[in-house]
Amino acid sequence: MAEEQKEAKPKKRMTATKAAASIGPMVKEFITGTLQARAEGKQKLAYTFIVCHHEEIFRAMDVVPIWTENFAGICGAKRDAERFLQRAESLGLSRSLCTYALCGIGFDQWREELGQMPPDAPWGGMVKPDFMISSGQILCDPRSKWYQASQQFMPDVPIYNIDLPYPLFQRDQDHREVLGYYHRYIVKQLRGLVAFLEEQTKKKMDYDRLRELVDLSDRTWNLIEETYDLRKAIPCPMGTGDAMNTMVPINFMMATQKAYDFFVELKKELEEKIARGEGEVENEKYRLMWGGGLPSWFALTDFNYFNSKGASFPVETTYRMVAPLKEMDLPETKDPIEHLAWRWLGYWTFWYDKARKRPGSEPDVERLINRIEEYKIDGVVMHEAFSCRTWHVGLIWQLHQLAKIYKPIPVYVVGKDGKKEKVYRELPSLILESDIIDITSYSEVDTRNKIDAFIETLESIRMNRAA
Amino acid sequence: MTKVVILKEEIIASVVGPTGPEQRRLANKVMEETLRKASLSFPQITYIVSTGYGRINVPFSDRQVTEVTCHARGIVHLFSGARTIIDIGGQDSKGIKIDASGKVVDFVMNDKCAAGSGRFIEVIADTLGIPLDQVGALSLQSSHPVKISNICTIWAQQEVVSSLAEGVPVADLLAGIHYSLADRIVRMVSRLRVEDLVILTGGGAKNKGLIKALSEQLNRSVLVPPNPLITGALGAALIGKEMVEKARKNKTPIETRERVFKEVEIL
Amino acid sequence: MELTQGKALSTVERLYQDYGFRARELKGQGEKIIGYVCSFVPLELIKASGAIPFRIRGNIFEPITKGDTLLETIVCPYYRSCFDLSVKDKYEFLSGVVIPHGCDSMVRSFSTWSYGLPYSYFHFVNIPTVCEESSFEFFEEELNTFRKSLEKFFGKTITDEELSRVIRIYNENREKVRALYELRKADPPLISGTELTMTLTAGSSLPIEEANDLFDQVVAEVKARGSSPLKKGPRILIDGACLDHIELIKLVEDLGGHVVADAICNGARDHFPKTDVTLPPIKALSQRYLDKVNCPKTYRANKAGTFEGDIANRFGDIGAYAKEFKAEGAILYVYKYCDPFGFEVPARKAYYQSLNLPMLHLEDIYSAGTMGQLRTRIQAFLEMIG
Amino acid sequence: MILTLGIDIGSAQSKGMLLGEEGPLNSFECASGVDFKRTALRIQEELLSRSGKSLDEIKRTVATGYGSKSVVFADDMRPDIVCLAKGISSLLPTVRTLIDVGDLYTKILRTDGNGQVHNFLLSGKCAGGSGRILQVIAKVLQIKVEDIGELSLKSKKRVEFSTGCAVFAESEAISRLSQEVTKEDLLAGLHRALAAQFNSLAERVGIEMDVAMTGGGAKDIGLVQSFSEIRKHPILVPPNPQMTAALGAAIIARESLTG
Ligand SMILES: Nc1ncnc2c1ncn2[C@@H]1O[C@H](COP(=O)(O)OP(=O)(O)O)[C@@H](O)[C@H]1O
Ligand SMILES: Nc1ncnc2c1ncn2[C@@H]1O[C@H](COP(=O)(O)OP(=O)(O)O)[C@@H](O)[C@H]1O
Ligand code: SF4
Ligand code: SF4
Ligand code: SF4
Repeated sequence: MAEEQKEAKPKKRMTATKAAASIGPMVKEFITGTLQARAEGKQKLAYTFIVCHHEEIFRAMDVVPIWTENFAGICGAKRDAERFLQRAESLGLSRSLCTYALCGIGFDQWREELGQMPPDAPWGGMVKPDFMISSGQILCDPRSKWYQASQQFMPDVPIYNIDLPYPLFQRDQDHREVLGYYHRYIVKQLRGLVAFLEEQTKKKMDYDRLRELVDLSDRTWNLIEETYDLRKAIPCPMGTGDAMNTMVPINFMMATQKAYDFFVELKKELEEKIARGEGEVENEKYRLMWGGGLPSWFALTDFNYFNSKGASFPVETTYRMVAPLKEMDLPETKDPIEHLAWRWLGYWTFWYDKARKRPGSEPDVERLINRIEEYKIDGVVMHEAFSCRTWHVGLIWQLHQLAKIYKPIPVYVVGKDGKKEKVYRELPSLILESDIIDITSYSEVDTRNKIDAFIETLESIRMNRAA
Repeated sequence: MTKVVILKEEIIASVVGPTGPEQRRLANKVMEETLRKASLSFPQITYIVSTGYGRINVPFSDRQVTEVTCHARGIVHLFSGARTIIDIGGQDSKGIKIDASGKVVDFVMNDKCAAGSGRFIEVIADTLGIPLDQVGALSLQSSHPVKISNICTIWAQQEVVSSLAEGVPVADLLAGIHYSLADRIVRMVSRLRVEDLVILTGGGAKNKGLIKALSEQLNRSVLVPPNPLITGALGAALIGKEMVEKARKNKTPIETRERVFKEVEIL
Repeated sequence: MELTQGKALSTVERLYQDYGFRARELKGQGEKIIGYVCSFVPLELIKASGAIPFRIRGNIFEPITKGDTLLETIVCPYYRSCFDLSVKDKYEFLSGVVIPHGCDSMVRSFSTWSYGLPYSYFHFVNIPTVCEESSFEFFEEELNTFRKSLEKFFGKTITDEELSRVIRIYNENREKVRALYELRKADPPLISGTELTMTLTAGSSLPIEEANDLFDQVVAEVKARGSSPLKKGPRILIDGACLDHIELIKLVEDLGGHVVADAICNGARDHFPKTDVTLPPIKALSQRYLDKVNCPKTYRANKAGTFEGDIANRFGDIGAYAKEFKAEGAILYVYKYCDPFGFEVPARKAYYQSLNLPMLHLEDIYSAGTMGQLRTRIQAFLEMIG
Repeated sequence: MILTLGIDIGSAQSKGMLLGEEGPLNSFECASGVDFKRTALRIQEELLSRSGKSLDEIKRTVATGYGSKSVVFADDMRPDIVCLAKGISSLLPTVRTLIDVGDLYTKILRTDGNGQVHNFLLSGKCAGGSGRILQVIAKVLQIKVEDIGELSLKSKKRVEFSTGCAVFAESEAISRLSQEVTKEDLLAGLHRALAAQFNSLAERVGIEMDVAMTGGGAKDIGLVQSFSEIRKHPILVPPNPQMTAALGAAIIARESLTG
């Protein structure tokens, strides 16, 4: 095996909020927590994925989640993913596949081969789980294939694969017609998970506790919505760079009091900043939306670079894995599992009705349009990470469609006769191309070059804007 | 490079000549020279096997066999204990896995991107104006290899030029280039689960800097045949010899082409 | 090709080369043609609605151009080619397209297809990822949704009787495909791999009855050869996903090998499993497509608790084909960016090792331009096992 | 006289444009060589001596291009995208879409005749689809880069050429030639393959008429024609297309003087 190669340590990203700065230690804490739990041996540990709406079940059963995507992201952010990616490649896995998964599989293979953590494993490493909960959902293939591939190196660790489909948006089909059987299926799948966990932990589910936890996460959802809405302020008090930190409690700490408290604090901090007129950047010139794509974890300082040019990011579509519950109109139920299933469907179909009303629209496009308006956005930035199709296919088309159906910006240009004439231009957009954790796909010079040119584009649109 | 090996029991003659745009004519030339060296006439050659990227462009060959098989054959002949072969040529690079009986059991190759082949070093050496046979030694003088951040040969070439202008010592650049190539090669061959003995062959094996970088990154020692350029041709000759012997034993006819040099006009 | 080509095989060749010409003719006669991709779309439903299912193909000789302007290049190259041809109006005769939940490439680009193409009918069929009681129930409902959507589009009820009749016709088709595969068992095979794949591909562009006739004719014509005019050579099994062209197989055969078996979507994976005619039709279809189409997309739990047991369970069918058709080597052919198959490469490698069957793994893009690079690898592999 | 200077240090060629009050005074181009700093100085000197001007008349210098960092005496550094838009708008104000075929990159941008960029895209980190491949092929064919264009127009039967690697293009070309393919047909095939790549990049940005090509690659009429065939409309090329960014830089320098 190649001698381990570490990239130069990345520079620390400056955060705009204290809350975001406090995330690092929190992540470290829950990773150390898994190591400790393994050492104590009292709780069962499970590999699992984010965005499955099943944390409440985990926590109610006292099962400790090991977030495998999170660990891969940490390796990426520490610029220490390469050696694990190479391991995976040497097993025959293509770099074109989800590099989170590759990093995880490479790590698992190494740990199992050694019988202990690979040398210098980031933050102590990812412990061997008691079982793995994968998720065959319509969201992504790697979530169903990853653990199956890892199982090659730990065949005694069982997998439970919860299937969590949701109806895809189809223009001429009302999703309400099918929600019923989707819901029945998801409920059965989640009950299957409960049964699996009961068997593994030899404990019975405490449904009262589950109900409390579901209620807690519902309240957290609403609180997150309120908190993030504050970013509509001009200047914007917190940007996407910080949100890539504050996504941690949303995605890895749901159904904990800690997550709730975190957003109470963050909300207070943002309100104070707004009262002082303090923005993410000192002199806010452009308001941008991170309109698609997971970030390059090893290059979060690019957000600082944007900031240094007067660009702030009041909103992003990425990792905001909550939506306003009160607008979802979820059926009443006392059964927490049924509620989780409705919430799951409610989340994914959130933009469907709105999209159906606007010709040529589609939920993802609709979400862009709404956010552009609500947050007064001047330009859209997207990231196309080559290894993940889930969040990165469809972006070009969304921009195309946005240009087609969303109100264009009137600008003056020099016409054929040399005189100024008014034409209409679409909202400026920038697509960055790299990866989530594979640093070999990234070039800082290139990226910054593109950012420079994009900022100039924004400036020129502003200057030529016909009043 | 075009290489010719003439084999009886042992190698009678071998010649290495450049592969230019005019491959066929060159194959002729190198062949002629080898015959001269061996004091043989063309018709005296019983059987001819061609291999390599240009194997189909050898007008007088009786049979074409891939480099994978030929290199393996040649190396096993030289090192009976070989288990992993890394061949670094100017047109591609490959890893070949051999079992205890000397059979090829798996292989990987890269012929898509020049940055994973010996060409990478050739291009950089050319840019720096350093003869190819000196780059290896020079790179060994480096105490601080620089990291080459571009993968693409052409971008790396440009990077090297800029670094040079910034005063980075040539030796450090060269060392960086060698590590960068070795890294890509090791990544590729690690799919085979590398086992000892590891033999490095092809033109890349003439480069001490590359040998060092490879063995460091593989964490193993790497052996090199005395004349690494010709192992493919040697393997081809060995395969030819076996085929003839087998045919003679089974009394089946040996089909060969006419032993004449056809001048081929390309440009 | 050293094989004689009679009337049936030259029809096959024409249908293969000018893919879709028969469908275009039928459209001219007022028939409705519905395009589909992947092995997961229950064609029986389309047929029972009165339309003709037509498998959308890519073309490895055609550079992807227009498609790239709407779809990211991180979509699997085969699927990009299908999309590219569609936006270039190669399949203008279609009335609609059905796309199943086969893989991320399909799911994530559904919007792009449904807005980028002018067809009036689009439908997405969700396929469960697991194979359990609840997923069969769900899938039956999903199939009924598909049925309703077809009924609405064509203004025609699909009766259970009609569906049962169509299921039987499709089962016949699968038997005929089996008969074609039987011709591969001789050594050297009576039918070349190129001919067989061309025949199946041609079939996927025809109404099922015409495909059935054609397959009968091909079987008769090839049987009439008596003995194989081919030279003996290594017998190869091809494993992988969507392989809808003959170039790879031709390459193997040009280099002296014979493709005698496969585990690909356009081959055994799709064409072998039959539908149980004793069950109510929708139930039977849900079982066939979810359980019997052995695709890596469908998660099958490791019941054995050991890795060996797991791979035997997941890939047993491949081993059975290898044995039945006496394969001596396997080529695992996977496209770059293909998630379902890409993640299985290490396990499949281990499986072939457990069978003692040499395997060559090729990662490829969907382009005739790479065939030169594949040539050296395949030749070396044949030398290795030969 | 108030002069401004635009310097574009490309990876292959470096270009300088000296701008007077009435318009361009002089331009100069040379190989970038190894020492970009020296090259930049040389361009400055050459332009001054050719125009009979003195250094203190240059009131502002803007550098751009791959090696812009090395122009130590420049007052400002601007992205090449921005300079290209400025340059093309002054040369051909009706141009809305520009394809710049440089040595390492191909850049596509949309502009508005005012010299403002509205959208852009760069080719990736593999030199396979950039101007360099033309040089590589010229070397194999033993012809001058300047002659590629004319020669390719003589082609009667274009071959399929897969532009993968710019370096291995050499061996692909060689093996094609030994299959009795003519130089003309080979070049035409290469042009077609490149043009197809440009087209899909351009389509992503969205093409608005008029369309122009610049950069060293635009000197290749075969390439321009090939692109025009794919697009099915004419492609404009300014005189000295490789100078566009340098001109733009000089204009930007002037504009920042006049405010
Ligand atoms: N004397 C030398 N010293 C160092 N490297 C060399 C030498 N000769 C050849 N090489 C390397 O070997 C490569 C050519 O290897 P070769 O096996 O001849 O390839 P091919 O058969 O593909 O032409 C060159 O690209 C270069 O990197
Ligand atoms: N007459 C020509 N015909 C074809 N290509 C040319 C010609 N002149 C220059 N080129 C190509 O243009 C490229 C240089 O373009 P240029 O715009 O100067 O690039 P850069 O600014 O990136 O150095 C070279 O790679 C060369 O191959
Ligand atoms: S959503 Fe993307 S990044 Fe996340 S696991 Fe799936 S493929 Fe990987
Ligand atoms: S080859 Fe793989 S990724 Fe492509 S369409 Fe088929 S299953 Fe999907
Ligand atoms: S990256 Fe560079 S060396 Fe590699 S294929 Fe592309 S042009 Fe060739």
